[in-house]
Amino acid sequence: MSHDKTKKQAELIREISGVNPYKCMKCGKCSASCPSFNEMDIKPHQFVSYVLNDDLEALVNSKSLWKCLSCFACIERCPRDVKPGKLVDAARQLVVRERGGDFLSADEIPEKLDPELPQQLLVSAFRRYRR
Amino acid sequence: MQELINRAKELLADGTVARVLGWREGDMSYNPEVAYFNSAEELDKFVYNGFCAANLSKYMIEASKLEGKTLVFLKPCDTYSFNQLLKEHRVDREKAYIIGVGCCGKLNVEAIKAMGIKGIQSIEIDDACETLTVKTIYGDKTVAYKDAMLERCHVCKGKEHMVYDELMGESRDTVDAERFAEVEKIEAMSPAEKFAFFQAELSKCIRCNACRNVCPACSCRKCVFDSNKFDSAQKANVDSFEEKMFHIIRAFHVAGRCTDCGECSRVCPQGIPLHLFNRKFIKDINKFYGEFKAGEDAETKGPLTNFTFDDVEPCDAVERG
Amino acid sequence: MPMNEEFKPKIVAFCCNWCSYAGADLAGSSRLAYPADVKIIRVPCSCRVNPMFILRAFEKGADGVIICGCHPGDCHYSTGNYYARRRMAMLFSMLEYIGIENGRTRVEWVSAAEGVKFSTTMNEFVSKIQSLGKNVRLGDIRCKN
Amino acid sequence: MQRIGVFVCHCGSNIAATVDVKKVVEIVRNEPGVVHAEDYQYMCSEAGQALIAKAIAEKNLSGIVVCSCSPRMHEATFRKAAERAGLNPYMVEIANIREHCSWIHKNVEEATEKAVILARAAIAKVNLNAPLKAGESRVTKRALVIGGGIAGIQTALDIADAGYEVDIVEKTPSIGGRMSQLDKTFPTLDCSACILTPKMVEAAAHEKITIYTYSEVEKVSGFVGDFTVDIRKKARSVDMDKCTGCGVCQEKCPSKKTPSEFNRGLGNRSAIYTPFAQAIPNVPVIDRDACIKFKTGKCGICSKVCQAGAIDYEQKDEIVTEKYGAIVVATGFDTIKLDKYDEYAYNQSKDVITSLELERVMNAAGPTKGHLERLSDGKHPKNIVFIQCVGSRCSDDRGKPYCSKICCMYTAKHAMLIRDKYPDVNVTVFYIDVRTPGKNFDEFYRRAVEDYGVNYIKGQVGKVAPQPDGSLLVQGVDLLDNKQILMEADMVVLATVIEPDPSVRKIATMLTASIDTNNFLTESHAKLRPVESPTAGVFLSGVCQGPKDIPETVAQAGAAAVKAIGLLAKDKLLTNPCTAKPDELLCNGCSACANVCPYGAITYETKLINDHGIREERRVAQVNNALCQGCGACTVTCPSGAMDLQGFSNRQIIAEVDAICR
Amino acid sequence: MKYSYFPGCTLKTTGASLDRSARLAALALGFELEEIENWQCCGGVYPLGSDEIATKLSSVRALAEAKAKDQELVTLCSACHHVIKRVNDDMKNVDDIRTRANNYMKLDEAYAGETNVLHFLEVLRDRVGFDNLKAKVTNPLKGRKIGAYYGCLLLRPGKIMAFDDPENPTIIEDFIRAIGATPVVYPYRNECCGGYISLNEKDMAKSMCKRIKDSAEGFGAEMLITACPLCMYNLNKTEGGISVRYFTELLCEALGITEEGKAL
Repeated sequence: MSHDKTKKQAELIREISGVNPYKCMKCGKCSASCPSFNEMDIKPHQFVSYVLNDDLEALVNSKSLWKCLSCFACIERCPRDVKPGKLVDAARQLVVRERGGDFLSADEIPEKLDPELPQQLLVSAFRRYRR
Repeated sequence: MQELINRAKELLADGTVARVLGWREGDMSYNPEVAYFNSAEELDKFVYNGFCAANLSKYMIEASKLEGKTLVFLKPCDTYSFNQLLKEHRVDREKAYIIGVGCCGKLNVEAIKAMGIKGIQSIEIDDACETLTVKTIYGDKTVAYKDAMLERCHVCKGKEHMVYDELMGESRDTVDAERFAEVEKIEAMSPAEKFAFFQAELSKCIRCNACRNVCPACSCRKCVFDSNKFDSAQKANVDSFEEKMFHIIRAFHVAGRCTDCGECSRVCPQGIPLHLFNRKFIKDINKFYGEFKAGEDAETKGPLTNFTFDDVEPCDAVERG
Repeated sequence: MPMNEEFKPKIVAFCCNWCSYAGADLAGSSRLAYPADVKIIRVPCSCRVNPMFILRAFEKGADGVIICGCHPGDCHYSTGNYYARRRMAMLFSMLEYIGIENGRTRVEWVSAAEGVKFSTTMNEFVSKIQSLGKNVRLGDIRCKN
Repeated sequence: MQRIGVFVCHCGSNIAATVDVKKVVEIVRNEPGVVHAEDYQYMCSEAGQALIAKAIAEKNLSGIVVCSCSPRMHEATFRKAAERAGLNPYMVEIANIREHCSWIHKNVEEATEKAVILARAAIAKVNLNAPLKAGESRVTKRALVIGGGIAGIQTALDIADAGYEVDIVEKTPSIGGRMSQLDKTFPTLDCSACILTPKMVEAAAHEKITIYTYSEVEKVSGFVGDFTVDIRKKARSVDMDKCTGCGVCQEKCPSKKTPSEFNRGLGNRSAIYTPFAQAIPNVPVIDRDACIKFKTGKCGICSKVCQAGAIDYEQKDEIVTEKYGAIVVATGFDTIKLDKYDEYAYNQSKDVITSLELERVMNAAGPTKGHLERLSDGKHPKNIVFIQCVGSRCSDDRGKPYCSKICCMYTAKHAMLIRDKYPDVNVTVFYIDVRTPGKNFDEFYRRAVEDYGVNYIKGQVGKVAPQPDGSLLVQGVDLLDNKQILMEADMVVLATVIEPDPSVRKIATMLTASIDTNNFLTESHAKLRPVESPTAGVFLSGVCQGPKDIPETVAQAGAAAVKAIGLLAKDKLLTNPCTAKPDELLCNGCSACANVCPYGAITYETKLINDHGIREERRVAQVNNALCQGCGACTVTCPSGAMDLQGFSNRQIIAEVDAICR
Repeated sequence: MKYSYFPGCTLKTTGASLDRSARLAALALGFELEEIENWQCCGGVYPLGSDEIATKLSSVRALAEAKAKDQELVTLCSACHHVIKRVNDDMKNVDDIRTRANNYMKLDEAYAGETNVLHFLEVLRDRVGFDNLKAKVTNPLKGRKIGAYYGCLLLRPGKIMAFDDPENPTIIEDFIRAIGATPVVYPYRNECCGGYISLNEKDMAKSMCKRIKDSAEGFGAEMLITACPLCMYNLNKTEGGISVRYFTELLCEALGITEEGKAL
């Protein structure tokens, strides 16, 4: 990724998310609250730094994007109104918009289904994992 | 009308009031004049009809200085002015006995003249206040009551009296126009059009001070334009500051206090629509600081002697105004 | 009047003693330039500014009038600027209503620490007045036409 | 016509380099009223001032204009110089040709022209100046201290030691405040009561100090030097004079189920109570909401057991009105309610407590007699977790945006005390930053880590989950290790944000003292006048002004006392002569001016007015010159122009406008 | 009393019993759920991106229809409730979203967040009232110890959902008391069940659900109740432990709607 493009993407992330990463005081309460913490390669409190440092390459390639449960615990408990969860979603948006790249392809899905699986799961996953 | 006279006589007779403030016949039937009545005999000259438009509340400033109570007849809209004067300690409630009189809308002879009716000798009003018979040297003409009403009655504030001792007579709804329509029309103009409009109107002003004299809000003991309080070393000349800015400052001084009684426009011999200044301020006040009716009560702080922490900024007021 | 290079606007700035006048002092001691067209009158508080003063300035040939006071909430007299804010909102709205270009009047809150803001504001205001040209209308409101 | 002298300063080259001062002198010489004009290198110097004095004497000047630096710099200097030369100081005006001219313009021609115009405006103004005389107001030699904590006590002691009468008003039944609830104090670990109690006793015994406990300030009027204050003495239901403080009533009182305020609700007290053993005065109060006698009419045991006959169920609130010259606010703080922070399970578990509650737990007079034990089951804890910044540094609406300042230090203290007394207990502290500026403070914190083995983890806690076995599972993060941590704890202690005592809002309103968005009282100047409120005669002591620890509070209390003493030492106060002045002949009596006056300086009087031969009773405005601060808000509300401001009159300002627009 | 009702996709399929029991209970309590015509799926998750418009339109459509009927809009599924409530908040407070959504929708009358969105539980609390509900219970579930499982979507973000205290909610506990049972409070009632992650990371979801179930059981709960079909699925997929029911099923039971109760 070229430097300019990265800069632009970082701005885009800030815009899509509506998050001001400068408000973060690195308290770590997001990471302390996150149920997916152990599954993530980039931890919730680190998202902010990646955006601030315009290091989007790492962020969009991070598996963390697909581990976030959108449970909003980080958003609810963040004392600085930074809302790391919003950054994750914005990064996710960036990926799906940019590459049209889905995290799961249509072919992979049937094997994961079971008859009791609620519709709600599918639409949610559909929206989170692809566009 | 007769019941007003009878009641006034009663109140005079039992000593409740020392005098009566009302209207008596003037030089023309459509020109009744404001008068004091001190006795039952004098009251025989009392009239009350569609042409009795004058707002008597301002007279109560002087009447409050007299011995004893004065009986005053106030129309619903006049009571707002009375309350406002009460708030400003200009009138004494104890010195007033207020009969709130009904109002069917007040008439404007200029409106009749504007219909092209000339040589008016007298005007008769039917009991239902529906039609006027205008007797002219060219014969009788019929005019619908509504078409001859004052501008202010088309945007009437309502039939309720805000302050009174007793009520007499019925009022009727006369509203058939948007109160702020004219203001909005001007607001929509380009700056050049606005300027041309007001320049044309204000150029007619002859500084007769009729507007100032009739206005219940403009009741300073001495008008700032007559004193030297703001003057510098040079004395006023023909096109001095006062001359030019009189109407803007006058509107500003009554802003938040003006009850929109419309007397200024009614009495202007040049027909300048002076209420358009006051109404603009009323519209702005309502919009920026919340609905406010001056004179609705005698306690609430006026909008310009009040504030909130997040009031509109002047630059935004202009953009949105 | 047509715009030309020679137009030197007359601009009156009313500054409250506690914040904005000090802000102007700070602009001065920080050498933050703004056009010499701006002349400052010191008043104790923005609430001391009477609409009469503003109209008087225009009548005497001013091309722009700006009022500067403490930020809302910071008034030395606690509440003065809140009243000023309402009064000026009303007055400016009226001036616009009668066709006076609204850029000729302005209110700006400038604290004693905002030398930069003071200078920027004055630069902006002067260039705004430059673009509006000489003030004709306010001196002319009641001319016979 | 005035006889005006104009003095143009070069200010070295500060002015002279860009303003042609000679030219300015030549032009202003011809202005109306000007009879003298000259320039000089440094007008503010002794020699410059001598020039002014000489001109005043020789040319019989009635007014002077100094074209120099900002009036904020040297107006006072030139006024004094004029006064020494026999001129009224208010006949001096300054044209600011340095900050507003020479320093910001480069073009000499432009700058000179502007300097001339500024000089003209000042000349035009001086032409209309009138001599003004500062008024005088008296000073009542008595101070009021609102709040009887360590801040209030120290302030009162210092003022009283200087020989002035002081009254302390304290809303609870005893003085002592938050400090009386603390167990030990950092950084020296003295016992709090051991150092506070003597001060409380000293205050109570001081002949110049009167203490009103269980009392509140009800109403304040007046102004600097001359405040009138109503104090409500709430009905104690116990006669202060008769009570001997034997304590039998409290022992025998059958209503013992009211949570003790002093113990932060961790223990109970009786309905008739003194908050703590060392309370001053040692006279109990009946809590009428809890008292059986007041609720049902039956009981009266305390009255029966009181040998002194001090119980008085009929006692009523009493209003005491007193005059003061100075008022010191020392209303202190409280911790916020934690009901919005239940991720820490404060409402779910008795073993999750605030630090202030821990103070009571550690205190020998507290609910556990000083034994460290879990409040749920009385067991000795093995693992204690401290969580810092609970509600501090929050920009959301749950907490407060500021740092509470004291928590890092008291947590280090708690951790150290626990490790010292109970070496078997593991102590972990989750922190965002450890902030320990202050003498011996960082050393103190390092001791906790190095000597006492307290485990400091940089990171926050996301959740405290009570477990079925009664333990607490703490889910946090170690940011330095980048690991999420699950840790079992037996107790969790929350360093809860402090906030100004809620009573301060009402008090600030009564005093017209300003308050910031966090309800801390605003100081007059953040650096140079930190203990003075912008409202003259009101001073700030302790946490009501901002978070601070005990040493800082005591230092500030002393500073506030000095400021108050400085005021009380004066016999008279000079008032600002630039005050509003009504023209009674023009006054409509409409009250618009009084409505906008922030100082309540305008009142109305009905008096006989002789208006050009017409004599009548009129309602006219009167201005109290001691109260008026000269903002001018009233002048603009007055449609007739009856109200004017001395020193900044309508005509003076109009003259300046005219001069500038000429 | 009639409410507009947005059932959502899952309540038409695997979550049918939630839908059915709620409607029956509503009738018994004297109000009616009038299904929005032609409702479209809410999308399951609220699109957090501030420039996302298209994905919000189905909610706007339902909201506008409720507004046209002058009814409050009731939801049952936590996901639908979350999405619709937040979109409604956007329409009320975010100028840009409102303008753009209205431009897309071309409704007869622009929609600006006028509709009040209620969860079925809120109807019980704020419209029916738990006291009134208690009075109507014919078969109080005495002695049953029930844990409330809130999950994330109903509670967070607290300011917008304005449903209950996000860290210390009480509404389901109050509900449990109203139907005569005993609520069991346990710390993980507002922690995530794993949500849609269970599609791809079954183990992760399972471990999260196990923690929830174990904790509730440890505090003495014999059963969990939830309002969310996805929570229900994830909790049920996690073998062992206590059973999970929809809160409406217990409501029917308590109201004595036995015939249908058996069918459930």
